[in-house]
Amino acid sequence: MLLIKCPYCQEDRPEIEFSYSGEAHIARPLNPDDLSDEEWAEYLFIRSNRRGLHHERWLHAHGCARFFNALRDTVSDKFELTYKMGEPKAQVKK
Amino acid sequence: MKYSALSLLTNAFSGHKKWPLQWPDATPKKSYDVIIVGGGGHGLGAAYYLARKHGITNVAVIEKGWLGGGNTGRNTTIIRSNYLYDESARIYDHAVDLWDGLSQEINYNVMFSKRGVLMLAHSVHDVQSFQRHIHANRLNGVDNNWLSAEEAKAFCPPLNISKDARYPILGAALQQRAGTARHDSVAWGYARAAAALGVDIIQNCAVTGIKRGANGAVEGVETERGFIGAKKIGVSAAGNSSVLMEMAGLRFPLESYPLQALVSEPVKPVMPCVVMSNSVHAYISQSDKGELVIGAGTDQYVSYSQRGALHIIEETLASICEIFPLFKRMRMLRSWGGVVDVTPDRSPILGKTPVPGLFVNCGWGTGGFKATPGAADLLAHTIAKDQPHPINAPYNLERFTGGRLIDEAAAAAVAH
Amino acid sequence: MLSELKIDQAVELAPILTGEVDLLPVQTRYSLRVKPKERCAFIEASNIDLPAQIGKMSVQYDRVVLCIGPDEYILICSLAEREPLARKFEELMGKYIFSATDISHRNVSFILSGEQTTNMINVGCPLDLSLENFPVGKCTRTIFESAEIILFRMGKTKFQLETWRSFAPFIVGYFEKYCLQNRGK
Amino acid sequence: MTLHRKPEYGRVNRGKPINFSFDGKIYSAFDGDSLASALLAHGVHLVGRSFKYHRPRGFVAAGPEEPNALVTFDRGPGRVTPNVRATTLEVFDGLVAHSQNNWPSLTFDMGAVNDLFYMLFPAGFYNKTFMWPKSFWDRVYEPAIRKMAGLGPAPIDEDADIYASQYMHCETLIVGAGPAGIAAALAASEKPGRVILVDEQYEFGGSLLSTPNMVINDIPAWQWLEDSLAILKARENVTLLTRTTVIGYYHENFLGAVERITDHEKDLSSHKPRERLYKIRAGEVVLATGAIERPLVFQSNDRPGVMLASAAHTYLNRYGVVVGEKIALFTCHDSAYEVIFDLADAGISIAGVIDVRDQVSETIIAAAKARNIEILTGTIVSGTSGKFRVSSLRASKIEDGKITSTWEIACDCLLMCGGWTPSIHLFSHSKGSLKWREDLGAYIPDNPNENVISVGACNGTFGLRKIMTEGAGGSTEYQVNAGAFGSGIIPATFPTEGDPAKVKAFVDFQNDVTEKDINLAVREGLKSIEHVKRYTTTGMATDQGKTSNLNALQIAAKAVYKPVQQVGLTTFRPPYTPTTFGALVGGKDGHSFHVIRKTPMDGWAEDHGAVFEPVALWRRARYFPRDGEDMLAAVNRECLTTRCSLGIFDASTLGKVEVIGPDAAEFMNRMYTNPWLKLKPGSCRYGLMLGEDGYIMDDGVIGRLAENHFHVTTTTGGAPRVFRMMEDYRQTEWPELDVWLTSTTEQWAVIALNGPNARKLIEPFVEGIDLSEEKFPHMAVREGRICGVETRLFRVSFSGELGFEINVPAHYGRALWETLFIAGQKYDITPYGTETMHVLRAEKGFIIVGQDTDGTVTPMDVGMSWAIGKKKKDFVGKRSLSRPDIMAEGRKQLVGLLTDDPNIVLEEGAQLIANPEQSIPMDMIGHVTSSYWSATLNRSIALAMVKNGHALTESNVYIPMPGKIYKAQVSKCVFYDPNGERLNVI
Repeated sequence: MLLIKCPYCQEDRPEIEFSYSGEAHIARPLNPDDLSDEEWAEYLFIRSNRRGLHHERWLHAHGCARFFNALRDTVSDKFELTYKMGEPKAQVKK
Repeated sequence: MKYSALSLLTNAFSGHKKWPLQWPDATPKKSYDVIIVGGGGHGLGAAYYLARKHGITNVAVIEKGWLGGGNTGRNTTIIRSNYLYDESARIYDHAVDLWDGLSQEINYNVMFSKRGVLMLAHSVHDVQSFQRHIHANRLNGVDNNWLSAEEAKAFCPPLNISKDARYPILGAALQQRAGTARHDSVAWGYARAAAALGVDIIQNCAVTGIKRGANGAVEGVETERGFIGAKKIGVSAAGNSSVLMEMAGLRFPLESYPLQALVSEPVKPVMPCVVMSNSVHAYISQSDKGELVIGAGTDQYVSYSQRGALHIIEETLASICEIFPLFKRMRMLRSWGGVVDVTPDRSPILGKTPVPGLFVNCGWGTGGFKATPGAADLLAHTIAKDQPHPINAPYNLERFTGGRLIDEAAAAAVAH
Repeated sequence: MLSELKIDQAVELAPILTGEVDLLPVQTRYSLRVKPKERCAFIEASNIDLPAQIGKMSVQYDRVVLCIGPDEYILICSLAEREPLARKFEELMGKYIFSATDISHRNVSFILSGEQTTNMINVGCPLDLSLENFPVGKCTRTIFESAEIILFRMGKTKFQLETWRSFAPFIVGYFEKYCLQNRGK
Repeated sequence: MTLHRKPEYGRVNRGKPINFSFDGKIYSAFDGDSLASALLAHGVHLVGRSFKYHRPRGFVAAGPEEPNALVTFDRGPGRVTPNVRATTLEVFDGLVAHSQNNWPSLTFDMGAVNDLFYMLFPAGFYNKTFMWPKSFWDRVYEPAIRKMAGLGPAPIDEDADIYASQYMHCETLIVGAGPAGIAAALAASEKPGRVILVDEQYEFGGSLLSTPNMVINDIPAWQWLEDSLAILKARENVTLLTRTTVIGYYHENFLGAVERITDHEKDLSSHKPRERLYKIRAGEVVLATGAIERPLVFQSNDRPGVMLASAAHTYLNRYGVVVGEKIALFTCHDSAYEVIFDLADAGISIAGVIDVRDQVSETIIAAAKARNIEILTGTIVSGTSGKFRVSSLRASKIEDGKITSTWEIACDCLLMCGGWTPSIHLFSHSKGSLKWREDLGAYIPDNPNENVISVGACNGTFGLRKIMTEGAGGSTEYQVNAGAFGSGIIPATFPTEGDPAKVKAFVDFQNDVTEKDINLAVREGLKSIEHVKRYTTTGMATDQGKTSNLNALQIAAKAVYKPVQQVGLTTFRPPYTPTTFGALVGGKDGHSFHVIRKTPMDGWAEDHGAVFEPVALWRRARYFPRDGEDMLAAVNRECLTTRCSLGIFDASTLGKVEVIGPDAAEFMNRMYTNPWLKLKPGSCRYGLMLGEDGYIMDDGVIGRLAENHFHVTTTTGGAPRVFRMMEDYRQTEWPELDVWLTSTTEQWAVIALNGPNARKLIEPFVEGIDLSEEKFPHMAVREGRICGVETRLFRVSFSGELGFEINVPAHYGRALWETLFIAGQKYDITPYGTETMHVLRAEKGFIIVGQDTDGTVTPMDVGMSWAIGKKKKDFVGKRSLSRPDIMAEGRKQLVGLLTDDPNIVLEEGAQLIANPEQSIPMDMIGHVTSSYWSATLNRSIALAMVKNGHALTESNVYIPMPGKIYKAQVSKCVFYDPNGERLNVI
């Protein structure tokens, strides 16, 4: 069971309080009707599925009930950092 | 050397010292007609069918670890084809047709056991959904029958059909022709049969890049052991498919999740068939060695770690003991994790890609093993003919743009 | 024709739980959300003490306010306060950006006490309940097995646990098992 | 006193003699014995049969690494445990155990015939045969193979015991309470912070329990142990857990540990759990898991009486049991000499020491000489004899890797020592990297992946002084009397006499894997250690290869002429030792498995004989049969009564969400397909929600209570995911909206009243709401009071009749229901359940999301384009509705179906075809989604999804069922009261 630092609660909390919510920083297009079918499919379905550092969203469902972003290594499952919704996308150190 | 009781006997007299290599470890050639990336059952099978059915023998299978070390060797070996949609029924039933007779075809006993798969219904909604499957299967010529709770118990005596259970069993769908097979043997058997037809099997050789020419078409793969040329590349790499597609500059609708499974200590025969409960998330059979083989759920997050969590195991065993209270005193011997690649509609992608010469077979999620011979055959067909077989044509990448998804799980939506 | 309707909180406590688990009578409960930049003004206007930080609680008279999210509060008080509070919220609506939802009957509350309390909660709740990590006055929403709960510590060995009505018997079932198994411990 | 017990040795409690039974025979023992030590005390070495060849087997070890001595522990019905290691089973008075895998008896086992034909069963033999004739596989071979399966008996009765689990937290978790672990615990607990020390044995001490002659800081080992444990017990920050096995090491220092609570207790108390799972989150983990002695792989090394040297040491010093009268030792490592010297000092005759090495140290030679022990260097054991117990060994002199001479040595016990294997299982679970230590011939921990350190033997550190100092983390220097631990070589394989193909030198005892099986795998090209393991099954038995893995690895490496590191290492997988399902289930059994949510009125329904059905986590009343009615009769009556007069229905499970804030209407407008901005407060509207993929996700009636306040209802099963999706959009996509969501599903009990008398019933109870048709029309919502409590009263109908949904605070739900039910008697009120609700709505053609739709259905497909706000620029899912395949011809559309024979009720899920003249596989054009007998219409009705169905009205379709084909006509979806006149009954 992972231990996740909720950026709102500022505490390490057990994974079962959280709900994984998919890749992060995929904003819903402001004007979906302007998008081609391909662009819309890209928004809906295409995911980076990164092996390595992965931007992802979590919901502290049984906690503060907030969605937040995280950068996590999908090989070691270790979190690099977590940050609040609205904060800039975390840079991946090369 | 042909395997048979006779060859076993002959070799016994010579102290088993004369058995030849099942497949030689090949040294990569400069180039091949076709390279298959991924030495699991699907990839090795594709190489075999390329050689056997299409006469293309200048083929290499490139595996980063050892053959069958990915999901082929990590799954719970359930084989069935009682799917709802025509597309699914066709592709999985094609696989079951090939399973039946595979041992004889490749002269390697893969121990396909048609012991029957029972799928349990726990609610009125489940019953409706299963009936829909059964009726559709019947008209598609796919074996699937409804059993009452009592009939289900007669078929599988350890089932608890008490009406007071948390998830009472209202009945079950039985596919008698479904069952299990010995997972490692599938990989080894295909490897041996493919090698006998001239296919090169290259282990411990990770692909690090896919080279594309000026016209965009593939030219070969970069590997830990140097560049290997090929005009056609088939990628059959399960959990690592996204990583390989990215090497060719493609982004795919895939996510990879940890999936665990476990076995109990071996005991004398107690489970005559395979039992699945989708609402309780329990998947169980007993191996020929006596171990209960149990499939667990996926962890919730994307991961390549092949490491699952304890709470998933707890939940899985609670589910098993809910349906089989008899097994509560059994003991877990071993648990392990695999990486499953899942598409948005949980159906595979099997066919051509936007890159000329690059073919893909991925997205089987938790259901890849049962499809092994079918997927292998269809991948080989698609590569050989440069166009999909009618059975795998619907499993294209374009469906995500157009919206013609093949979503079996969506049929299980619960509301009211 | 008006009649007085009987209250039914969905839970009956087995005798074995006596002294370990108590059911509170019906409370007034509000789920309060306040736009963070209006928090101070709202406190002033409402005279409701909203803690400044997630995990903190305030106690005013017999009224407890838990901060369980960045802009989310649970207010728990006696039934007598219900009418005045409802009027107050109606009055403030439109003047401040907030939401107040009556959840008095959504939850059931238990008082858990005794030397074994933290172990009993840890049967289903994964949090570290040592005094250092979960001091008196801390509150949080968390989980007990598959049931969501709100937990706050009122003393070294005293907690209040809130859960949705239909989950209460499920949680009490675990407490009963625990108390039976640890009889005489 | 038994023959084989040494009076002055051991820790067993001689003041507490007990009796137990093995295979029906009664034996004596002492409190503190393991089943193994107790049997050995009686000279019983034969204890089981091996898996494949049914060879007689005895004890190899004295701890959890035991591969052979598996027994069935029998405490009566529901308490039979197969495959229990006799070496870890604590004996109590009255214990009953049986041997396994033999028939008819342990000494005469028919299965042993396999051993004669062993040449036919090499590794992987089943891959090569049983293929012809093909039909024999299903009917003959496979059933026969399956019959052979398994070691212990399968369970017959439901487990009579209970289990428990709980979370635990600490700053330092120390695994293993041997000298290193205790030293670590003493050091760690001096500082603040919680320390948990766990050990799988019933007593702390580890190897110290077998080495009483050690002296630590001038104190005898056992005294030091007692003193140290007293110190630890006295420290408030220390928790000591014996009989507790750490089974797995998971992410972020989360470890599972199982405590055995009652298996050793004579009297079973009804309330104590048998085992408890601790789920421990630790700040730091100290692994002090020790090392396991390795067997040597030589011909007939599996004969009872052949055991690890350290085991003999433990049996002597811990249990006071001597394992033989004339004991020989076969070793390649110095450490075993301490054992043989101790045995000699105990007065046991030593048959000799066979040491593979050409030389041993002067110190050892001198010590041996002093005890008159002969050491044969450069010698191996090339075989053993004896039926059920070793009676002699064959010693062979080796020169230049070949046997030059062989002679017999009589002995009744042969000890072996092939060096030591650090127990890195848990470190390996934690995904730390390993490195190869050539001198040990073993892997040890390298880079950790968690906050963990390994100390002592599991870290490759040997010698008591070093172990303890490392355990203490350097904070304490320990002085001990022990000499150096010594060293050894790793021979892996030995030359054989005669034909190597006939040699049975066992690597994995339990799975009967021999050296030549491994060689065969490699010869056939299965060279990776994972292939070797899977092909031969080495290391896959219930001991998980604790004694065999490294021998297998080294034999394989030798066979491919590669360094061991290139052959690899099989990954260790949880659990460390087999773990009871029950412990992992903990308390999550029966009705504690998953919650069964019950509505406030559930108790009333139960009291009134309702039949329930599960819907998501809820249980709902399905119908209310009166004396002797079946479902159809009950539902017919409920339907007719409701349509004619009045029905009462519990709708509390519907999800409810309070949407409040200045931007509430805008938020609703974006989430739902319908327009919301202009809906008047006090009005309701049917809301349709799509996923972003354009498919119907949920629906429900939504009331606007005020300008900035909506009362949203959702489906029962959809409530959690709808709430989550709304929060997702609110927080992630539209943080600029000032709006909040609160789940109020459980705040309100909901009573639906349907039927022409609905208004008449509630009128007398309602206060503050004008119920007249003009003031309170269909699709309106009002707040007021009913029976003195506040209510949100909706005028809505899912039946087509005049209907009200009364929301009251949940704890009043049952009381209000009872009041209305009593008052409703004059209208012949009927309670009805979900089944009647389904029929009533189907008669009106209302869909049920999840039944008539299945996650692949758009609003257009079900004829609900009217629910889409035409002028809306955007809402969730809108863009997906214009994708090509969504707009294409040939989609399935919702229609009504009327069977030609009105008495035929179609099966839900039945498939439709257009042309009855076809064979399998048929071209299916749709399926029945809902189908009922309508008592109101006195005929069957059905809804179906049919390809291009909207264009097929009045066409015929066919429904092929087994043995017959039904014919039906496509119709509109509304079967009853198409103009909706009944809603407005005055």
